Order: sequence, then C-alpha cells, then structure tokens
Amino acid sequence: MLKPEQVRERVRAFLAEHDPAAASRQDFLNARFDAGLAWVHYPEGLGGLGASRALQAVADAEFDAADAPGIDPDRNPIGRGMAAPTILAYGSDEQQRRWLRGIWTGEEVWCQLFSEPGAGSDLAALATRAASDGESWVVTGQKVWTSQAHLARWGLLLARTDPGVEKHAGLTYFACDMTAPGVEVRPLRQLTGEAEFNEVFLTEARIPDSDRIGPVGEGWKVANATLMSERVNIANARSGPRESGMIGPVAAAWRARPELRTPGLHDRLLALWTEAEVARLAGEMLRQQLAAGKPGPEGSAAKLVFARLNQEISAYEMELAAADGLRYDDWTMRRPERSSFFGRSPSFRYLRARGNSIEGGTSEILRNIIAERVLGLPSEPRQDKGVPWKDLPR
Amino acid sequence: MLKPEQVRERVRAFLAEHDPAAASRQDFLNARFDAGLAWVHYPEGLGGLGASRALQAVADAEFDAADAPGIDPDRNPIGRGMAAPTILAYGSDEQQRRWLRGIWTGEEVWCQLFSEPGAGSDLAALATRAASDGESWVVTGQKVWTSQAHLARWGLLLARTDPGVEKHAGLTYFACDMTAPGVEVRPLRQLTGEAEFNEVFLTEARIPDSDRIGPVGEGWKVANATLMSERVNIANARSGPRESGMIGPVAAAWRARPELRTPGLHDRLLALWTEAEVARLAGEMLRQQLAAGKPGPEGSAAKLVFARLNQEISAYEMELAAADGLRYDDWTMRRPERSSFFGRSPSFRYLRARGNSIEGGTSEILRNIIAERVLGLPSEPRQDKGVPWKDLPR
Amino acid sequence: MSEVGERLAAGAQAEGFPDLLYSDAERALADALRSLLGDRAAPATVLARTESAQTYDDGLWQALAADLGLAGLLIPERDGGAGASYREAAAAAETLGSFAAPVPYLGSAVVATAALLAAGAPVRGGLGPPPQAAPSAQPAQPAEPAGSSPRASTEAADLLRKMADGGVTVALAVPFATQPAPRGPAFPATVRLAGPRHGDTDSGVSRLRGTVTGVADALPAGLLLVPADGVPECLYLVDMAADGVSKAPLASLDMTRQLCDLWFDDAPGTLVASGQAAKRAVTAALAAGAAILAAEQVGLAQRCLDMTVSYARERRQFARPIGSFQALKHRMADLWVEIALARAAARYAAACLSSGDPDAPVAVAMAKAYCSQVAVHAAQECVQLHGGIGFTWEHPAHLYLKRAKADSLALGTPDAHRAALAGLVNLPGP
Amino acid sequence: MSEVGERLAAGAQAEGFPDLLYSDAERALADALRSLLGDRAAPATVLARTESAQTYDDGLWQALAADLGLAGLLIPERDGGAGASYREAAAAAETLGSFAAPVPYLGSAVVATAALLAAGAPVRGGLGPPPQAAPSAQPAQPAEPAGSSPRASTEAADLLRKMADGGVTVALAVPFATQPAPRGPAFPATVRLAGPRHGDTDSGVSRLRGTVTGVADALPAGLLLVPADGVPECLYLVDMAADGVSKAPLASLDMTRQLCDLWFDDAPGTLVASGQAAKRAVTAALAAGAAILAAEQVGLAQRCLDMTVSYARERRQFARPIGSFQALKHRMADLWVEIALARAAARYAAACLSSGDPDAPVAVAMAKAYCSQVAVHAAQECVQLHGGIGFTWEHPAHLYLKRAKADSLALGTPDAHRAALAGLVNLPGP
Repeated sequence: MLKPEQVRERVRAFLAEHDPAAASRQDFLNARFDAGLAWVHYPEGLGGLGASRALQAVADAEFDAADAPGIDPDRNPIGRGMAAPTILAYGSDEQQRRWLRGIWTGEEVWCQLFSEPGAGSDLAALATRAASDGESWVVTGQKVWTSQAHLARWGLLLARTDPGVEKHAGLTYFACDMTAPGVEVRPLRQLTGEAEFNEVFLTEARIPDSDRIGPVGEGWKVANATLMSERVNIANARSGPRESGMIGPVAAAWRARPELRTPGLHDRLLALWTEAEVARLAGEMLRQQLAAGKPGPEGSAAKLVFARLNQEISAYEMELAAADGLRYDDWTMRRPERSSFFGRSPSFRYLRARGNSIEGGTSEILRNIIAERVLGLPSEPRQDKGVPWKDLPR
Repeated sequence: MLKPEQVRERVRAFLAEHDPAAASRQDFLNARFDAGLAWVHYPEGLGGLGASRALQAVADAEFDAADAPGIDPDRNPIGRGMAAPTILAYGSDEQQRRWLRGIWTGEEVWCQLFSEPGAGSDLAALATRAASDGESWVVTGQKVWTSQAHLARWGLLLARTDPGVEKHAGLTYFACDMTAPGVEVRPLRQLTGEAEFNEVFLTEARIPDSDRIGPVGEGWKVANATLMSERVNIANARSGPRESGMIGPVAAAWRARPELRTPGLHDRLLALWTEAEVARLAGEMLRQQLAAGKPGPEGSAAKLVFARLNQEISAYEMELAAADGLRYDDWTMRRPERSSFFGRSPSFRYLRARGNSIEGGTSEILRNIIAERVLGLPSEPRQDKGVPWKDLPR
Repeated sequence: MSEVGERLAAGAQAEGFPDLLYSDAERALADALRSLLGDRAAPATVLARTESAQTYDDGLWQALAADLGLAGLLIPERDGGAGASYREAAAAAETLGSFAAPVPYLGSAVVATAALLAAGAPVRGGLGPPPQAAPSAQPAQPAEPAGSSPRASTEAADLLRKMADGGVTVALAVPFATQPAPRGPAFPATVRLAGPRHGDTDSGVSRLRGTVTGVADALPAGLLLVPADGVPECLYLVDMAADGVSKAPLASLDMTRQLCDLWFDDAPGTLVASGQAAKRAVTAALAAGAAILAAEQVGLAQRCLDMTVSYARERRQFARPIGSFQALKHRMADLWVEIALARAAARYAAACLSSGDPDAPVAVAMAKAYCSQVAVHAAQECVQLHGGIGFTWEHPAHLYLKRAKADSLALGTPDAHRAALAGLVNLPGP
Repeated sequence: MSEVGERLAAGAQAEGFPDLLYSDAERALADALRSLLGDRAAPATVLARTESAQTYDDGLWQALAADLGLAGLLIPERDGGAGASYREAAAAAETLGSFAAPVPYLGSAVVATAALLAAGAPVRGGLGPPPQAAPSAQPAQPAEPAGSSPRASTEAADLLRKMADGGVTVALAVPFATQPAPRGPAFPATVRLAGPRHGDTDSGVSRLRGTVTGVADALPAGLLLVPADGVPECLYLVDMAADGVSKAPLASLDMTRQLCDLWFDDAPGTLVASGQAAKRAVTAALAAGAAILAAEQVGLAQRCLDMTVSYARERRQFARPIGSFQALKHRMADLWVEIALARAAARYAAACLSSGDPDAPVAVAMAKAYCSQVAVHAAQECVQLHGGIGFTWEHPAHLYLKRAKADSLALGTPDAHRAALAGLVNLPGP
C-alpha cells in the first residue's frame, strides 16, 4: 500500500505538470482523475491509486495548498455517493471507464430511479417494465421522489424485466439516459412549498443493452449495493463538530434570547442537547470503525437517529420560538439544488424534518432491517414469497 | 322501571322486618339478597329488582343510614366482577340460584383459571385438558397468575375439551371446585417479593357436568364475557377524585418537601399531573356513557392508560425521591389478600406498576384489540387459522 | 386513602360532575356542519384557498352563519344569536377543526364574542364603572370617558346583533400566541392612545397608535377590538376600513388561518370597556379561545387518525394492507387512546366554561396543554404513516400538520399552560 | 455553517478525537471476565446471593482480583496494580454490569481507588499542603496535622498496594445517590471531627462522629474513606472493625449492590487528605464512579436486550415466535439504537477521564444522564416483553430492572446531570 509521502509526491509531480492556474477547471479535474488522484482508494485507471481511503485527506490537502480547482462537493451527490460505488462493483470495465470520471468531476449528474407511487417501502414490488427488443430495452413506468432528476444526465434505474417470477428475481438494473426520448421529468412539490424532488415518467424510453448494469434478473442485488452506499453516506456525513446539527440554531437562540427561556423548556433543551451530542459521538464511533476497516451495523442506526432528532429538535424549536413559530418564511414554489435546514425559519426546519423519516427508506423499514438483519429476529409471515410478481394482490 | 322512591321504600320495609343489629351478618346479607336489594339491576330472584343500575346508590345509602352490615368490597372481587356477570349471562337457572348469592355476600370467593405458562397473550391456545367420562370431566393441566386462588372456593376454568378442532372451538367453560381432590394451589412470587398470585395444578381433578357453564365447545364465547367484565370493572374502578391515583403521593411529596424540587422535575411533574387528571376525566366520561346506557369502546383504553401512567408516575417518583428511591421497604415473601400501591415505598410502587401492563391482558394485546375491533384495521396474517389445536406448532 | 374510600369519594363526587357527553343538540349541530363542510370545504378546496389571494372563505363563512347560525352561536337569543353555550361552541369547533376550515369562527364567534359578552355590555347591562381620570403625566389619555358608558353599551349590543348573522366579523387585536392571564400578560396591549386629532369633535372617539403582530382571523374582519395600554387599560372598537388602520397578511405556518400584522396610526376607536371590565373581557376572550381551540384540536386529531386508518386499510405493500402491520396498528391504537383522553379534557373545559365552574382555569390549561400535543402527534403520524404521499403538497395531510402545530403555539404553548397549572393546583416550582 | 463547512470542520476535528473503539486489551479483558462470570455468576447464583445473609460474593471478588487483577486495575504497576486506564476499567464494568455481579468493583476498585489516586498520595507525591489551623470556634478540630502528610502519603500508597490484589476492600463513605461536584455538594460530608478521646496518644489519629446513609459497597469493605466536615475538610481512613464504627445493611432496591448505613461514634480515623486535596479526591472519585457506572449501564442494557431477543425468538404465541411481531421488533430495534448511542457516550466519558481531557465533566454528565435512561428502558422492556414470566421472582429480569433503576438514581440522577450540563455547556436556565 502507498504511504502518505508517496501520495504527496504524486500530487506534487502532477501539479508540476499541470498548472492549476493555466488549465480550464474541467480539464484540470479530468487530468487529476486520470492521474489517480481523484479518489485514491479507487483502483488505478479509475481515478485512484488503490491506496487506503484515509490517504484521500492527504491528497486533498496538497491540492488545496496549491489553490487547485476542486470538485464542488454539493454537485452530483448521488453520482459520487451511490452511482460510483455501484458501477465500481457491478459495472463492466467499459462502463466504469465511460462513467466514473464524469461522476467524480461532476460533469455528469446522476439521479436514482427506484421508488414508485405503488412501491415505496416495498421497493421490490416496482412495476416499471423494461422489455427487450433484442438490441435495447423499452421502458415504461413512473418513478417518484427523484431528487436531482431535473439536473441529471443519467439515472440509476431499477426496472422489471420479468413479471413472471418472484418479485425480487424479475428486476434488472440500468443506467438511463435522462435526455433520451420518452423520459419526462416533472417537479414534485412537497409540503414545505419547495420541489426538491421530481416525478419521472418513462414512456417507451429506449435503453441500449450496453447500459445495463449487472446481469438480467439480478437488479435487486445491484440495487442493494446502491442502498447500502446511501446509508453509509448518511452515516458518514453526520459527524460535524458539537452543535453543528439541528441543535445549533436552538442552542444559539437559547443563548441569545434569555426572554424565551422557561424552566420547562430548559430541561427539554438539555435532554435534546445531550441526545444530539451523544448521537454525534455515535457517528464518530462509527466513523472510527469504518476507518479501522471494521464497519459495524451501527450505520443502520444513524439515519434513524438523525431523523428522530431532527424532528424532535425542530419541534422543540417551534415551541421555543412560540410567536415566531407561527410564521413561515416563503411558500413560493422553488426548486432548490440542494436542501439545507439552515438559513430558513424554524417552521421550515420543522416541516422539512418530517421528511427525514420517509425519504431514503422510512424509519419503519429501517427498524425492520435492524430487527431482522442485526438482531436476527424472525421475519413476519410473508405472503409474497414464491408468488410471481404478476400474481401479487395490489 | 322502579323509581328511586320505590327502592327506598323496599329497603325501609326490609329493614323493618330484619333488624340489622339482631341478625348475624351472613343471615342479614342473605336476606338482603333474597329481597332483591343486593344488586338492584339484577333480575328478581337473583338478588335484584330489575331496576336501573343507577338506583344501587339509593339502596346502599339507605342501608348505610341504618348502619346495616354491608358487604366487604375488597372481598371476592373476581366473584362479583367477573363470575357473577358470566353466570348471569351463561349459567343455567340452577347455577344462578346456587352461586350468585354466595358471590354477592362474599361467602364464597372465586378465582379465574384462564392463563397458562404456554398460553398468556394467546389464551385460546391453552392446553389444560378436560376429558368427559360420561358423568363428569377429568381435568389435567397447569394454570398460572391466579389471584385469590388460595382463598377461593370456586374457580372459573377454561379448558380444552376437543384438541382436534381449531383452537377457539375446542374450549369449554367450567366452575371448578377449588377444594376438590387434584386441585393444588401454590404461591407464585413476583418481583416485588410478594406472592399475590398463584399457580394452580390440576391433576385428574373431577368436575361434574352440572358445573359446566355454557355448552361444550363454546367456552371461548363465555370466557370473552368474563374478560369484557374484567375490562369494564377496571374502567369503572378508576374514577376517584383528583389526585387519588398514583399521582397522589407524588404531588404530596412535592408539596411537603421543597428541597426535592428542581426545575427539570417540575415540568415533568406538571405533564404527569395533567395526564393523570385527563385520564381521570376520560374515566368519568366513560362512566357517564355507561350510566347513559351507551358504553363506548373507550373502556379498552382505560387499562392501557392506567398501566402506562402508573409506570411513568412511579418512575418519576423514584427520580424525585432520589436517595430514598434506592431503598426498599420489605423483601419478605408475603401473601397479601389485596395489593395496594399505597402505604408502601416509592420503590414498591415502581416495581409493582411494571405488572400493570402485563396482568389482565398485556398492553400489547390491548393495542391489538383496539386496532382491530375499534379502528377496524386488518388482522395480521394468521398462521393458526383453521388448524386443529393439536397440530399447531409449539 | 383506601381504595374503598376512593370508590366512595368517586361516587360522591360523580353526582356533581359536569356532563361530558355530547347532547343531542350538539350532535345535530355537528352533523349539519359536517354535511355542509363536506360539500364546501373538501381538502382540495381548502388547499386551493390557501394558495389564493383571499385565504379566508367568506362565502363559506356566510353560509355557516346563515344556515347554521355559527356566527352567533354564543350570542344571546335576545341579541339575535343562538343563545348556545360553550359546549355547543366546542362541538362546532371540533367539526370545523376536522376540516381545517378557513373561516373566522374562532376569532369572531368565540374570542371577540366572548370579549364583548364579558365586557358586560349586553349581558350585565353596562360596561362597568367609567374609566377613572388618568394622571396627567401619561403621554396619551383616553378620550373623555364621561357619558361614554351607555353609548358603548348600546354599541356593543348593536355589534353583537350585527355579528349574530355574520353581517359583521370582529377580531380581537392581540397576537395569536398570547396566553390567557394569569400566566399570560394581564392586559396584552401594544397599542397606546394618541392625543385627539385636530378636528376631532366626537368626544366618544379616541385615537390609537401602535402595532399588533401575528393576529388571527383579523384579515376577514370588518371591525377590531383593540386593547390599548394606559391608565386605565381600555378596549376599543376600530373599523378596519377607517383611516389610519392598515393590515399586512403574513406568510403563516397555517395558511388556513392566515395571520396578519396590524398598524394603527391615529386610528379612530370607540371605547368598549375600560379598567377591570377591559381586563376581564380580554382574559375571558383568550380563555374561551384556548378552550375552544382545544376542541378544534380534538376534531383535527380525530380526522388525522381517520384518514390514516383508512389509508392504512387500502394501501398495500408486501402484498398486505399496511394497516395489518402490528407496529403501525399499535401506533394508531395509541393515537386513538390519546384522542379519547383529549376529548374528555376538551369536553371538561367547555363544560366548566359553560357553567362558570371555578375549576375552569385548571380545565382550560389542562385541555390546551394536552390537546395541543395530541393534535400535533396525530398530524405527525398522519404524515408519517402516509409515507411519501403524505409529504407532498397535493395531499391534505400537511394542512392538518400545519394547523396542528400552529394551534399548539397559539393562545399559550403546552409548556406555558403547564406552567399556569403550577400556580392553579399548588404545585409550585423550586 | 454550510454543510460543506461542517464536513470540513468534522474532518479537522476528527483527527484529535479520542479513540472510542475497544482495544484488543479491553476485548481480551472483557472476554476473560465474561467467561469467569459465566461460571460463577449465573443468574440463579446471583439471585440466590441476594436472598442470603452475605449479599456480596467475597469468593467471586477474590477470584476476579486474583485471576484478572480487577481489584487493582486502576492502580499503578509500581504499586502492585495493573496500571490500566479508565478505558479498561469501563470495559470491565460493562461486563460486570451485564451479570449484575455482586462485587464491590465500583466502590473499591473505581471510586475509592480514584479518591486515593486523586488525593495525590502515591502518584503526585504528597497530600498537598497540610490543613490550616481552624478557628477555635469550630466545635471539633482535626488532630494535629503537622507532619501527618508524609505518613498519610506512605499509608495511602501502602493502602493501594493492599487493595491491588483484593486483600483489602475500601469504600468511600458517601451516600450512593451523591452527584459529583460542581452541581453535587462541594464536599459531601455528614461526619464531623470529635475531640480526642481520653487516652488518645497517637497524634495521627482523629475521632469521627456522625452518620452516613445509603452507602454502596461498604458492606464488604474492610476500610472506609470518610469525608469529614471542618475547616479544612478532611478525608480520613477508618477501619471498619474499629471501635465506634457500626454498619446496618439496608433493604435496598438493588440487592446485588446492597447499601448500608454507617455510624461513627468517636471512631478513630487517619488523615488521608485535607483541604483542596480532599475535595479533589472526593470529586474525582464520584466523577469516576459516574463514568464507570455509565459503562456498567451499557453492559446491563445490552444484556437485557440480548435476553429479550433470545426469548422473543423462542417464545411462541399465535403459532409464531413473538419476535416476529412487528411492534415488538420495532421496540427491540429502538433499544438497540439507544444502546449504540449509550455505548458511544460511555466510551467517550471513559476516554476523556483517561486522557484528562478538559471535556471530561461534560462527557461524564452526558454519559450518566443518557446511559441511565437507556439501561432503565432496556430493563423495563426486558420485563415487559418477557410477559408474565418476567414479572416473577424466579426469572432474572428483575435483577436487572432493580439494578438499572438504582443505578439511574446513583451518583446523580439524569435530571441532576442534565442540570450540571447547563452550566458546563453554557445553556443557563431562565
């Protein structure tokens, strides 16, 4: 394995050959990818050096020190966080070469076409149909809760290629060209007034077989890699400094506005503060486990806790704000590129946090997963086991 | 229907003929029963006048005014609260005449032989076997959580008379003579150190067919009448004055011991006080509904709320007591005739209250009942439907 | 106390216990209201209204006033109202709450009406003693009060008569967040008297200056009852259309009851009550508002549960209705239990207000504290158990979520009402 | 802060973050301990012990001391101990907690040891400045302190050496409920100095008088560390067998750690520390106790969850394992999540204590507040989800319930620790 100094040297050598100030941003990033200095733990030839994940910070620090153009971390989160690991695990060599660079540089944004109106928690029951005509697949169906779809060049698509077998068995995974005919993206407005998400209507959209990821009928396995990455990302992303999360604005308001303080609100604040900090410590412990190469099952807990705490804290903030909580900042229908809890009113935080226990897997499904996969509790009696998808009651 | 004045006159006439001071207590009570002045809403000849339930208070007040011996309300709660309504609904004329008077006077104590070690929440799966030899039934099995069994003359017994049919269908209901050979009662010690309950071992105990209540195979229906009475009793019993429940000692300690007060404990006290009082109001509303002849489904809620509040309040009381909460009053194994939360330490209340969500139907089962019977939510997939009891997995 | 003793005490107490059940009249009113709202306040209609320029539904309010007498429910029959009590008012609020109906019932038919009734004008014959002459050091004085009492009395009675049929809608100009006294402000006034304007000749007209923020049900109001600071405190009637009165609608969390800010810039006001009578009027108004809002919360919570149950019976995942999953069933069962408790609390508060029971302050504080939490819990579960669809704008769940959360902050938060209880039931803080 | 900013800050901070993972040494210690306790502290054994005359298991404690060095885990190697840190002490406590083992580990190997270490005697060489002469108005004075410092130092070091192999068991004579300073008492002393007895010749011996109630792990202790009030405050070593010392076992909620009351009636004591050193010793002892108790609570909670999960997999009702019912599954999943969080909190507290991190007071308060609640929740769910059998005396669930609830009240309640946080993290009350 490479040592930190070796990585540092490679970056310096690269910078000696590529003047950050001279090159265009995209050219520079492309070259950095090609030099294996994008995500150093990826294989050589695919933006990496096969190095330890921990050395990424070393490379990044060198580039930062040279004032080199970097990637925009807010751009293409699904591409980098979910598409890339999935393509790395299941894509063909050609697919990896074709897509990974654009994903890392952010040149091509990706979205995820999994959920459907009739298949949310029961994702494997999805109905979007992909039928082969020999050369390519003809896809018809409706996807929902697709963030970034209006910005995306590609979508990670899970579709049904065989309705005649058990629901998990009939799925296949594709990369869907979002600019292809038959792909229509419509904003989906949520209760905050914004439309962060989209509905995607697929009407006889054609996908060449070369854009299929993984074998026909093994889409469920590939999709699970994507979902696992999603959860790892969520777990990884939550470790900020003390008070950096939803508790931040509340603690700030408490300190700045003594007139809002009451004895009853005080104990609840302290309880929430404690929970938020303990959750942060648990996130840190998880991060240390990952860094030590021993990922624990605690990752499944992170999103669950994140959702519950965001909801409890923002609800508390409303009671603290009292009269101010009765106001909203803006009901205008907007399409934010990225949602943030901060810089908005307490009432926005309260409303937006309600979605945290629904989006990306409901808290109920996460509890099922913990109970069955972590604790080994028996599954409930299944009524869809061994039944061909087409014969399931709907 | 009788008017209050008519009831009053009947009591006065009765008292004119039966000098409360002269008669023995049991004779007086027997005579009062025979005069229909025991439970005035019961039919004539069975201790009542077929009058409105509300007139009971009128009769009781007259007897109290005359200093007449009354029944001991702490004696025979299962007999009066569960056996009597069940026998009234399903017993033969002869059974009603034989048992109701002794139940009301308290001469004969009753207990309930339903739960078994292997059949708690799933009561209908019980295994105690009653086999007919023509004249009588030979009963073998083990019952558990039987309060009053060591004091009881009779037990309400639910036993399996046909293992070859679906579990609910093979049950029959009996009155079991607790003094019969083959009936053994052993104390069951609970985590408080006391033994309020018993285990009852039935070993080829014989029950004459004349002590069967309801038809063979219809025991489940009869048992449901008993369970329904139990829940109505619990609901009825919970309507005391403000602060009469578990919140009472807590509020008293708060008022008497200012040194225990903290801001954090204050808001929780107020929240618990509010909930306790609101629950009391709900009990009162339920009582008014019953009095108006419109029993609502809210009865199912009463035990659930009672258990949760007792547990939360007693847990809070421990935190308020702090150092005192670390102590217990007495670990001696005792057999109290009746359990009371009062006159004991906070730690006793805390421990005893844990049982409130288990005894007499767990809170989980009550939630199932509310969800299915009140809200009409679909039942879960049943794996025991249509399966003969003997073929059920165990 | 022994458990026997308890039972006896319970029996004794029960005889004098307020009736918590719904009367036939209340049920009939609720049924009629439900039928009317079913036609005119379907979720899609209510949602569309929140996105329109006029967020209050005037037509609906007129229909409720004309067909069901809702505008004058609490107004005595001799003044043209229905002469009903707070019990019926609560029953109506429950049904209105179950539709999140965008009408100024709470503000006009309950809060403002309660203020006018408690000011004593029509009911007790007069506004009480005229305000005392204030020390001259005060920057602004009430307009000459002498002789204003009989006029105000007549005016208040006239006003109630106009309100009774919905012809006039009135709002009390205090922030919607205001908790009733004693824990709330003794007199929630942010407006002061200004000196008379040059040219003012009517001695019965005073000039008001100041701002009131976040007022409920004032947007559709024709008249405002404005508490004004001073010695003594006074309550004035102000025409929304008068010079010097302006209003600005707010982006409100609950757009089915959109708040507004009000500005008074030497606005002309007529005295309605002063001193103790003014304080009494405002306190009674806010207490009535809190009690009736608790009933509204019960209706809202019940609607959320009903919606959730029926969705859970229909929606299938894993080849089963999601309502057959035990974790969800238990949560709905818990909600049902909470609502049963909340209903008892709200009924008790309305009953106590109706009969003038001395326990009313306790009853109102308990009801508002408890029902607020239950309504919010029900609305949150409604969104959650609907899954993705419940998080969309098109589904009505958010209308209930927003109203529930806003209502929980209105007229005193649960925390604030619990704090009020501390004093009322002798559980003092450390 | 932007989410990008956050991520960068997180990365930056993470580098200096204490290691929260279990080291190989900690895992090995826990494994060995689990194996020994599995043999000697099975639930039935522990339950029987609570009903016996000697509720502490001396033999087990000796075995833990001899085989695993548990008695001297925190004692420096040069004093005969294992020289381990609070991290290893916490790992051991987790395992002991998972058995509710009736041994004085917390009281002797953690609390008393921490007091002796912090008193500075063996580690920092000396007991600090000798106590100042007290004003003569004081009813009782410490025995002549001059020259006692070196003797005490030697004695404390000797004492640690004797404790290291379990030969001597020591308890700090303060009520188990005592919260560490700053929110707890600055010096929790209920014992005072009495004048010297007639015939006392050893100037190093003082006489103590008073009562200490509800002390943990004092029943099996041979020696007591007794904080005594006075100017300055002093910490004395008292032989449990000395004249004038008596103890009375209490009916305790948690009979696996039975409390006792202690009486001192002119009991002879030897000075260990005085003034700031005495305060420091007691504060450090209680803080260490709270942190290690939090770890114990994690172990207890995990055991409760494990028991519950395995029962739920076996127990059948309705022809299904009850662990297949979703409502129960979700509750066990929630518990598992809580325990993951509690573990992080307890690990952090132990890590901060080990490294002398200035965040230690925050870490300890958080850990004790949070882990207390989780352990109680886990034990309560353990009883509930076992149904009837969990409510019986014969089933071990109640041992955990009682220990969990008692532990939550010990060394400061959750409420008290949250109140301490208010000052530590600048979230002051109203």
